Order: sequence, then C-alpha cells, then structure tokens
Amino acid sequence: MTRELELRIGNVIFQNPVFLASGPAGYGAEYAELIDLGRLGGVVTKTVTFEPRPGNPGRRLWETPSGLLNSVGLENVGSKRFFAEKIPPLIDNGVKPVVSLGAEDWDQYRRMIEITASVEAVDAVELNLSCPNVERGGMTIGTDPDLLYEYVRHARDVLAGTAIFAKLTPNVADIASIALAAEEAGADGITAINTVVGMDIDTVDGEPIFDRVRAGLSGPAIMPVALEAVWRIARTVDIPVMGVGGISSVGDARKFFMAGASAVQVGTAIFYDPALPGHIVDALERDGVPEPCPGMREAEE
Amino acid sequence: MTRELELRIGNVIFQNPVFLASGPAGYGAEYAELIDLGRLGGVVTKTVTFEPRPGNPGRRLWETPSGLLNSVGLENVGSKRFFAEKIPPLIDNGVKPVVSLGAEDWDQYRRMIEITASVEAVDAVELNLSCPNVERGGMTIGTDPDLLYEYVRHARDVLAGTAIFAKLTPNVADIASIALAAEEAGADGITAINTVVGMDIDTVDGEPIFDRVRAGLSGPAIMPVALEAVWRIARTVDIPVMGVGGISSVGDARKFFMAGASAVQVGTAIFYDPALPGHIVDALERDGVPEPCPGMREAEE
Amino acid sequence: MILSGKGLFSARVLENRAISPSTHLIVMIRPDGFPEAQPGQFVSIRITGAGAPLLRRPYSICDLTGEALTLLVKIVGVGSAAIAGTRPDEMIDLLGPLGNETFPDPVGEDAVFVAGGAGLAPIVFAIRRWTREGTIGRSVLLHGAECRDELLGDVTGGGPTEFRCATIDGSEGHHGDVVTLCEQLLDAGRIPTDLLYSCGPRGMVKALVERVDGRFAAHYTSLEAIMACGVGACRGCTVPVATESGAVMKAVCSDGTVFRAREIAWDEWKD
Amino acid sequence: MILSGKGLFSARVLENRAISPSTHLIVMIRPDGFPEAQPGQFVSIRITGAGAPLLRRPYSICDLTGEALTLLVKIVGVGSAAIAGTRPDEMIDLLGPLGNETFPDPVGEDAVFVAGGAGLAPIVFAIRRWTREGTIGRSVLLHGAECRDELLGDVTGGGPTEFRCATIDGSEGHHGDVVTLCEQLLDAGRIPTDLLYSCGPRGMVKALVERVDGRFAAHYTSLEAIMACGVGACRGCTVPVATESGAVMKAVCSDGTVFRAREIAWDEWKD
Ligand SMILES: Cc1cc2nc3c(=O)[nH]c(=O)nc-3n(C[C@H](O)[C@H](O)[C@H](O)COP(=O)(O)OP(=O)(O)OC[C@H]3O[C@@H](n4cnc5c(N)ncnc54)[C@H](O)[C@@H]3O)c2cc1C
Ligand SMILES: Cc1cc2nc3c(=O)[nH]c(=O)nc-3n(C[C@H](O)[C@H](O)[C@H](O)COP(=O)(O)OP(=O)(O)OC[C@H]3O[C@@H](n4cnc5c(N)ncnc54)[C@H](O)[C@@H]3O)c2cc1C
Ligand SMILES: Cc1cc2nc3c(=O)[nH]c(=O)nc-3n(C[C@H](O)[C@H](O)[C@H](O)COP(=O)(O)O)c2cc1C
Ligand SMILES: Cc1cc2nc3c(=O)[nH]c(=O)nc-3n(C[C@H](O)[C@H](O)[C@H](O)COP(=O)(O)O)c2cc1C
Ligand code: FES
Ligand code: FES
Repeated sequence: MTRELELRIGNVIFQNPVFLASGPAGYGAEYAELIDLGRLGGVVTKTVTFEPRPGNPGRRLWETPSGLLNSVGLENVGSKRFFAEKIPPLIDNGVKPVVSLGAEDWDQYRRMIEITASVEAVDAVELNLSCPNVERGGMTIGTDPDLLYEYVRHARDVLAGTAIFAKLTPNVADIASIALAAEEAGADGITAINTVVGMDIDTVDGEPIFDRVRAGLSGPAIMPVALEAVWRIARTVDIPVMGVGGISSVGDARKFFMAGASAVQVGTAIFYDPALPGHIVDALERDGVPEPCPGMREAEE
Repeated sequence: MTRELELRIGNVIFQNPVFLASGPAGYGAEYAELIDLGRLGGVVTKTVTFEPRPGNPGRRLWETPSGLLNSVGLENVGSKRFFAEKIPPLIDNGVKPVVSLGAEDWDQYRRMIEITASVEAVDAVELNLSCPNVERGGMTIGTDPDLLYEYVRHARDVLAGTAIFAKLTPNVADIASIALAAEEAGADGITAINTVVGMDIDTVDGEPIFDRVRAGLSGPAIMPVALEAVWRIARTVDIPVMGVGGISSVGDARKFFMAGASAVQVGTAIFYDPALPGHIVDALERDGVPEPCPGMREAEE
Repeated sequence: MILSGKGLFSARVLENRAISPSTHLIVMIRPDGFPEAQPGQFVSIRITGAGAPLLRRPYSICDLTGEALTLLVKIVGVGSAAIAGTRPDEMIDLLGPLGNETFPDPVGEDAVFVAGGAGLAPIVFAIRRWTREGTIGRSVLLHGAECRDELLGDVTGGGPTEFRCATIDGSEGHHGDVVTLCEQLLDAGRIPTDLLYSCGPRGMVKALVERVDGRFAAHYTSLEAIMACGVGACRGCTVPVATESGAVMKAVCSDGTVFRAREIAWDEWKD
Repeated sequence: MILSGKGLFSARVLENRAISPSTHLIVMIRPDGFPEAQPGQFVSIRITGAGAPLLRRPYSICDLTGEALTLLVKIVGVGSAAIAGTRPDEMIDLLGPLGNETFPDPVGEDAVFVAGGAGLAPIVFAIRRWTREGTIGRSVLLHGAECRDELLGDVTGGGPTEFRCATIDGSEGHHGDVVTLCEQLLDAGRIPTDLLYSCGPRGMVKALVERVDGRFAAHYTSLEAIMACGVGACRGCTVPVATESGAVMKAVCSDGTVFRAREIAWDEWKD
C-alpha cells in the first residue's frame, strides 16, 4: 500500500519526496561531495535575507541529549550574491533548489519576494516564518496567524506559478491553526517543524551557552514533537505537508509519511550521517512511500 | 555565592529545594524503599482528581531518543481515597507532600479545591493546569491566560495560607505571559514545565503508539526546553519558580538554579536513577544553592 | 501480598553463556543483602554507557540460590544487547526484587509449564526451586519458539520430569505452535491438568486462555509490559483485569507479574 | 584554496598506544582512496553505539603516509573516550580530509612550533612531513601542558631539531606556561624568528599573539571550534576575523583550520 514517489505542486515536479532541510546543508554545494544532491527531491537552501547577515556572535552550536542547539542567527550572503552565486551551480548540476526566504521585517520581506520573482530558475520557495534567532520578525510572524496570513498572501500574489511552502515554528499552542492560516493565504504546502526553543547553561562559568541565550533545538530529541505537529497539521489542511525534525533513520522518515506527510526533510542528521537522505530515497524506491496511518484522517477525538 | 537551602512560601517551609515531580513517583509510598523521601524538600504527589480516574487504555509508555512519552491519563484513586489513604503515611513518615490537584472541569475542580481546604495536614498544593492527556480541561486551561487566572484565583480564594504552585505547560507561544497571569491570580509559585506534546508511530503496524495518539514527552530530551521556560518565567514573575524537565544529573539541577529557579523537581530520572534526588540534596548541602546567572535579571534583549 | 526488601544492588557477573544464537544465561554473584525472591519476580537493570536508553530493562529472575542470581537474556534491541554483552567481573546495576504476585507453590500437585521464547526465565526459576524443595509432583515443560535457533533447550538444571518443545517451522520438536502441542497432549491425556503456569508472548498466553485454560484447575501467567518505575508508581505498565464492576487497570510490576490468566481482559489489552 | 576529494571512509585501526595517561596515538590503515592531505587538515569521526553523541568529533591529522593515517586523541569526554577505546582491527567511520587552509610549507626557512596539549597533533604532522621532504630548516618545538602527566613527549618520529617543554606546575621542563618559555627563548636569541606555527587552547594562542607574535615574520595557527558539518555548510564553527570593513565571520572548518593568528578578532571570540 504505497504511493508514487513523485511530488507535484501545481506545475512544479519534485522527483521524490526527500529533501535536505534549510540550514544544515548550507547552500547545498558544501555537501556536493558527500551527498548525491541530484538524487534527492530537492535541496532547501539555507534561509536567505534581502541584505546579507553576519549571523550571531559567540558560540553557535551546543549538543544536548539527543539534540543540537544552534544559534547561527541566519548568517547568509544576502539575496544578491545568493541568486548570482549559489543558485546557478545547483541548477547546472541538476539539483532542484527550494529557496528558503527569510522575513526580517515587512519591507525587507517584500524586496526579498520581489527579487525572487525575477529569478526564473527558481520555481519553489519555502517561507521561513519561524526562525527563533532573529529579533525582528521571525518567530513573531509564525506565532500570529493574522500576520502570517499577510506574509504568505503577499508571496502568493507576487510569486504566481511558484510552489510556496510555509515553514512553521512548533513554539505555539496550536500549530494546526497556524497551518490553516497559511493554507487560506494560498500556500501550496506546509513545512513543519522548525527548531524548538531551548537553551543551555555552562555550569562552570555559570553563564548561558549562547550570547543570545535562547537557541533552536533540533535532532532526534524533537522527533516526537515534529511527528505530532505533522499529524495534527495533516489532519487539518488539504495541502501537502513536508515533515522535518529529528529524522535520523529510514524508519523515522517512514513515521512521518505515516503521520500524513507528503515529503520529508533531513537536517541535523546529515552532520553525522550524510548518507541518510540517499538511503531514504533507496528505501522509498524499493518499498514505495508509506501510506498514512488509517486513523490519520479520522475526526479529531 | 550560594543561597540558603530552606525554601519558604509564606508560612510554609520546605527544608530544601529538591522535590519529586508529580506523577513518576506516584503517591510517594511506592518509592519509599528506594528514595529517602524525608530528606527531600517535598514530594509532589501524582495529580488527583475529585472522582477516581481509570487512566488511558492501551500502551502508556514509549521511549524516544533521550525521552519518554507517556499517556497515563491521570489514573488516580480520586480525592476521597487520596486524602484518606495516601496522605497520612507521608505525613507520618516525615515526608512533606505537595498535593497536585487536577482540573477536569470547573465543577470537579471546585469540589477538589473544597475537599483540599478541609484537609489540615496539607499546606502546599500544585495546580496541574497543563496535563496534555485529559480531554476536558487540562491543557486548555494552561494555554488560556484568562481561564487560568480564574482557576488559580479560585484556589487562592479558598485555600488561604496554603502554598499554591501553578504548574504550566510548555505547549504555548509565550509561557511567561501565562506565568504572569498565575502570579496575578495569587499563585505563590510557578512550576515549569509539564511534558511537551509529542507522539510516536509503530512502523511495523503503521499505527500510532498510543490509543490517544498524542502523549507527553519528558526526560533529558526536553531539558533545554524546560531550562529556557524557567529562564523566561523567572525573568518575568517575582514569585519562586520550581524547575522541572529532564533533570538527570546534579549538573542539570545546578543549571535550573542558574536559570532562576528557586527549587527543582526530578521526574523521569528516578526511573533509572532513584538516588539522584538525594545526590542533588547532598550537592546543595555541600556547595549551597547556585546563584542565578548574572544576566538572568537583566532586561530582555 | 506486598513483598518488601527491594533495593538497588550492584551484582558482579560470574558467567555469561550463550544458550542460543540470540540468548544468554547470565549468572551473577548474589549481591550482599539481596532478599529472598519468588518465581515471577524480576529485577530491573540499568543500561549504562553514553546515552544508553533511559529506562531500566526488566528481567525475570531465572534462578536465585544462596550464592547466585541468574538471568536469561534474549537480545531484541540495544538494552538487551548491552546486558548480553557483559563480561565476567563486570558489574550490573539492578533494582529488585520487584513484583508482588508470584507463581503459587504447587504444594505437591502436578504442573504443566508453557514457556514461549524468553518467557522460559520465570518458569525455569519455578521448576528449579520447586524441584529443589520437593514441593512439586510431576512437571511437564512445553517450550515453544519460531525455529530451532530460537529454542532455549532445557536450561533448568535439576529440571522437569518431562520436556518437550515446539517450533513453528518444525525445525525441532513438534511442528507448530506450543499451544497446539499442549492441546494435543491434553487430548491424548498425556499431561496433568492440575496447574498450568505460563509465560511468553501475549498471543501465546491469550491462545492458552482461549483454547486450553478451562481444562486446568488453575492457570497462572507471568505477564510482560513496557515498564518505567517497576514499583507501581508511574502506572505505565497497566493491564486491564476483568472484575465484577468492569475492567480495572492493574500494574504488571506491582500487582503482578503473576495473574490468573483468565482474569485478564485480553481483548482490551493491546500490545 | 579549496581542497577537494573529501569523503566518507572506514579506517581499520592498526595500533592504539597511550602516550600519556589521557592521550592515545591511534594509527589506522590509510583507507583506499583517502586523498592526500596537508598539515592543518582534519577528519571528523562518527561516534557509534547506543545513543552516542550526535555530532562527529573533529581530529587533526597527526600524520599521513602512503600506508597509515595517525590521530592523537586526548580523552576529555564521551566521544574522545570512545575513540581512544578502539582496539586494533576495529573500524573508525571518518569524514575527511576537511579544512581548506593549511600550514604553509616553510620552503627551507626555520620555524618555531608552539603546541599546547593535544594541539600537538597538526604540529606533529607538519614537522614530520616537512622533515621527511626536507623543506624545513631549523625547527624548534615548544610543547606546553599543565603537568608532566599531560605532556605528550616528542611523538614526531623524525622530529624537530630541538624539543622543549613547559609545565604550569613545573613537574617537567620549563616551570610556567609555554608562551613565557617562547618569550624567554626569543629574548635569549635562542630560537629562530622566521615562522611561528601554533595550535593549542585559545588562551595560549591569544597570549602568543599578544606577547610574541610581532617578533616573527609570520604566525600561523590552527584553530578549534565546536563543529557540526565540518564542511562550511552549517556556519556553526565561526570565528570573527578582522578585516578592513570590520570583523567578518569565517568558518574554522572550511576557511581554516589555519589562519594568520593576528587576523583573529580575539576579543570578540568567546569560547
Ligand atoms: C516483568 C518482565 C520480565 C521480563 N523478563 C525477561 C527475561 O527474563 N528475559 C528476556 O529476555 N526478556 C524479558 N523481558 C523482556 C525484556 O525486558 C525486553 O526484551 C527488554 O526490555 C528489551 O529491551 P531492549 O533495549 O533490548 O529492546 P528495545 O530496543 O527497547 O525494544 C525491542 C523490542 O522490545 C519491546 N520492548 C521494549 N521494552 C520492553 C519491555 N519493558 N517489555 C517488553 N517489551 C519491551 C519493544 O517494544 C520492541 O519491540 C521481561 C519483561 C518484563 C516486563
Ligand atoms: C579542527 C579540530 C581539530 C582537533 N584536533 C584534535 C586532536 O588532534 N586531538 C584531540 O585530542 N582533540 C582535537 N580536537 C578537539 C576534539 O575534537 C574535542 O576534544 C572532542 O570533540 C571532544 O569530544 P568529547 O565527546 O570527548 O567531549 P565532550 O563531552 O563533547 O566535551 C568535552 C569538552 O570538550 C569541548 N568540546 C566539545 N566538542 C568540541 C569540539 N568540537 N571542539 C573543541 N572542543 C569541544 C566541550 O565544550 C567540553 O568542554 C580538535 C578540534 C577541532 C575543531
Ligand atoms: C545549524 C542549523 C541551521 C538551521 N538554519 C535554518 C535556516 O536557515 N532556515 C530554516 O528554515 N531552518 C533552519 N534550521 C532548522 C532546520 O531546517 C529544521 O527545521 C530543524 O533543524 C529540525 O530538523 P532536524 O532535527 O532534522 O534538524 C536550521 C537547523 C540547524 C541545526
Ligand atoms: C509517567 C509520568 C506521569 C506524569 N504524571 C503527571 C501528573 O500526574 N501530574 C503532573 O502535573 N505532571 C505529571 N507528569 C509530568 C512530570 O511531573 C514532569 O512535569 C515532566 O515529566 C517533566 O519532568 P521530567 O523530565 O523530569 O520527567 C508525569 C510525567 C511522567 C513521565
Ligand atoms: S512500571 Fe511503573 S507502575 Fe509498573
Ligand atoms: S562546522 Fe559547519 S560551518 Fe564549520
């Protein structure tokens, strides 16, 4: 009882439903020697903002039990260099980019959408409405359905024909209602989840590990949280859901499809197992895409 | 740079700030042979509801990476048997109980508060406004500041002289604002956090692990999430905060004090290391209670 | 019955012997102060090492003498693999003895034991002890497994009067499941019908209840469930038990591990 | 410079030798196809076993010959302990060689090497290789540690012209820190001033920059930072580097590991 491998969003076709999550793999090229990117459904590039961002000072990574805290702070080269230098090598090598667009504030966001609209080679974007590391925008948008609606709606209006995924933060009381707002605003798909807010403290110096204190938790520790978010969203919206969060084995990927995801993204796991995305594709090619759990579509208890 | 061990809430004195969290240790007596309960600051008993509850059917426990999902569903003997059978043995053995009160609905809750008020031996309660396993009440109350205010206010009005802790769920966008509502309603302290919502799927039968699908995630996996919640709450309210969530070493306990907690609770860790609560008391007696991080009280960036 | 004296112990491994490709018999020096225990009681083992699984792993006591504590460990995952990999002189951190309801002593009566796979462990303890103490009459042990490699053989030492096995694939002993073997032996009048003691996969015990239970005077079974505390506190290991006023939830760890098999509300108990 | 050819390899351990109570020299058979590497490059090792830490652990290449790949591993936590505990014939999963900027060849000039603790690893690689290839003039290795037990000795094989060590507690060699030793030797005119190569704790390298850097024609240092990807993708291992237009963030893994020591914005780089 399996589904086709191909994922279609309007006219946009992804050869299979296995992606690299935004961030860990950078612009893709950095992993080109280690992961056969052309075999994947696509690579979600690290979030790009209109202007370049230097990212956060101080420590940026810290391990926790089965988890990784990061406070990279959306370091990126900015939209200009991104489209000029980072996108062409992907396209030239047969890699399907999904461009993750950041939202620092409304003005920067609009310009980001505008410049994206002008790049023909890009026909799929993911709106990062959820990064917990940016002071302005970021998390606020992803926790407020009305604001989120405006952002998604604007992207929908400008980026006709482009597949638009809205990436959501789990740091809300009801992620499904946020997903619904994104769907109503015209998103073609939902990506869930971004990192879970967390922090750690260095007991030796008695100071928080990160300069900005809070950071984003990823990795196997959050897998159950991501799975539940996907389940809840998939029951609520009619558009496809990309599941992401702690996938660290083929079995984990299968769980996300069973929870109702139409695609999966691998993030943190590539740090220790760059072969995993390929193994998931292998498994799907061999066994097909798992069907959702029978109870997945039933009415909420 | 350390603080006193004793924790005072009004006239209620706890000999030290180390507690057993509500649930894992049951009514306390079950662990009496394994943990020297009388050495602890107190034992938060498992949540009791006015009427007995059979708890959830199906599987109730499942391990995840560095985490434990539970769907016990507040199984308990009900308030009558609880006060008659479970409280006296604790008191008789010099154990300080903190009674965790459940809130199924307004009516049950009022009756629960009423009966509690009539039990003189009890001078400390924790309001479980956050259990994700109960259909009515539970999580809804903990995510709605207005509703939560009503519940806490009522307890405050009826339970004069009793130390009241409000236990919060992390499954909200802004736990600090919920804590503030509890403080305004008259809570003497905040307990944070309850379990994080999660789920898992059995890839063999393609069904959710739990009959009720969602469950509560505890253990080291959620430690960074709990720590951040405590930090944020401690910066926001002026009442003491009890930190709970994934504490599995003396070092973890120290982190919570550094994040601004006035006390800690140990839950899941007692399953594998029943000696841990005692070791934390040892460490605090030896080195004192760690001071909060210098940056803890600074204005929010 | 509340059996007391449980505690945390550190036990030194004396011998670790593979008794099948996936199952080890681990003999430890009985730790100082380790209390007397009964068949059906268990210990809960802490798995250590970098980020080992959180929860302790429960193991039935497979034998307890004045000198030694024996466990039977089948490798099914990371925890059991770690335990099965311990070497002589290594220490095992265990909590026990746990469980308050145990296999009742047959006080001279005959008994049939049905053990599926590693469910053999508490059965072995019962047979060894009662044989040593002379409190059992005729004893028949029926042991079932998927195939020859999964069979654990008669590890009972001073064993039962009679030992038979069944394999699903027929690679050794009776070709088929052990419940059918039991049924056939009952039909043939070849085994006693006083007492039935069982331990094994839920499907096996449920089949025993459905197909042969009524032909015995009593049927006691030692159950398994995923456990966290092991002491009745967390209410995580519950099993629905039928009572006059409907099913009530009992904790396998503290209200068991032994139950009267027919009292279990099998249809409401999902794995 | 972008060095390519990195990949995933599985390397068989040939020898594991303790060179101090807490440090092991691990010699592996150079895996088939493992590319040529330069001093300052590193490999990233996957720690396996039940719930091992998520991230790979980065280790400088301590030597690479046609046959062997050598690492120097100081035990500081769970990952390093696992690697230091590998036995001959066990396999190590490694990603590498990583790092794009390496210690530049001295092409005949004299050089001073300052190595703090396990920072000796890439220094050893540089000295061994340049000595083998005859591209280095006089070489002086200054090695510092807390105490005698932490000293790693001269593990360079075909080593430097001169080797001195310093211990904070004075239990061996110069009594004091290695930077002061370097300063004194400079003051006494006893060491060359062409090139300085360093690797060690941040405090040591920072002190070198503050106190002796200006007396050398050039100072190259191989840095460490907590890493996730090791390939420049995640931007987790950044170090602020002073440029004309202010500090920019460079990745230790892909823009390093070797930097001109004085370019690092040390005051902005917190550990
Ligand atoms: C009271 C009791 C007595 C037991 N006695 C024995 C014994 O004598 N010999 C023996 O070999 N085994 C015994 N078991 C089963 C043993 O505890 C499990 O095989 C072990 O916990 C699996 O751990 P793992 O880490 O190797 O497997 P995991 O990787 O955790 O899981 C492997 C499989 O085992 C299942 N499982 C996990 N935990 C448990 C659990 N606590 N109980 C049952 N299934 C579980 C999982 O669902 C999974 O299907 C007993 C269990 C109980 C509850
Ligand atoms: C490019 C590079 C080359 C290195 N070369 C060597 C070498 O040749 N020999 C050697 O012994 N060590 C070397 N290290 C350091 C080594 O990677 C760490 O000691 C190791 O990762 C610690 O892992 P652990 O699990 O044992 O310790 P953990 O339990 O993770 O931590 C122990 C301590 O080490 C710190 N730490 C954790 N991860 C790192 C990290 N990636 N880098 C630095 N500190 C860390 C922690 O903050 C903590 O203080 C190198 C590091 C880098 C970045
Ligand atoms: C180092 C790092 C950087 C990340 N950067 C981004 C980012 O730029 N944009 C984004 O939407 N998500 C970012 N994420 C979040 C991931 O895309 C993903 O949602 C999250 O890590 C959970 O998945 P995982 O557990 O598989 O990593 C980042 C995660 C990590 C660990
Ligand atoms: C098995 C189990 C049962 C629990 N029951 C309750 C409960 O009855 N009431 C409550 O407020 N919290 C309950 N909790 C939550 C814990 O008190 C605690 O908030 C949470 O587990 C996080 O802490 P930990 O990681 O130390 O376990 C329970 C947790 C577990 C694991
Ligand atoms: S395992 Fe906790 S009640 Fe049985
Ligand atoms: S470790 Fe990822 S950029 Fe250096």
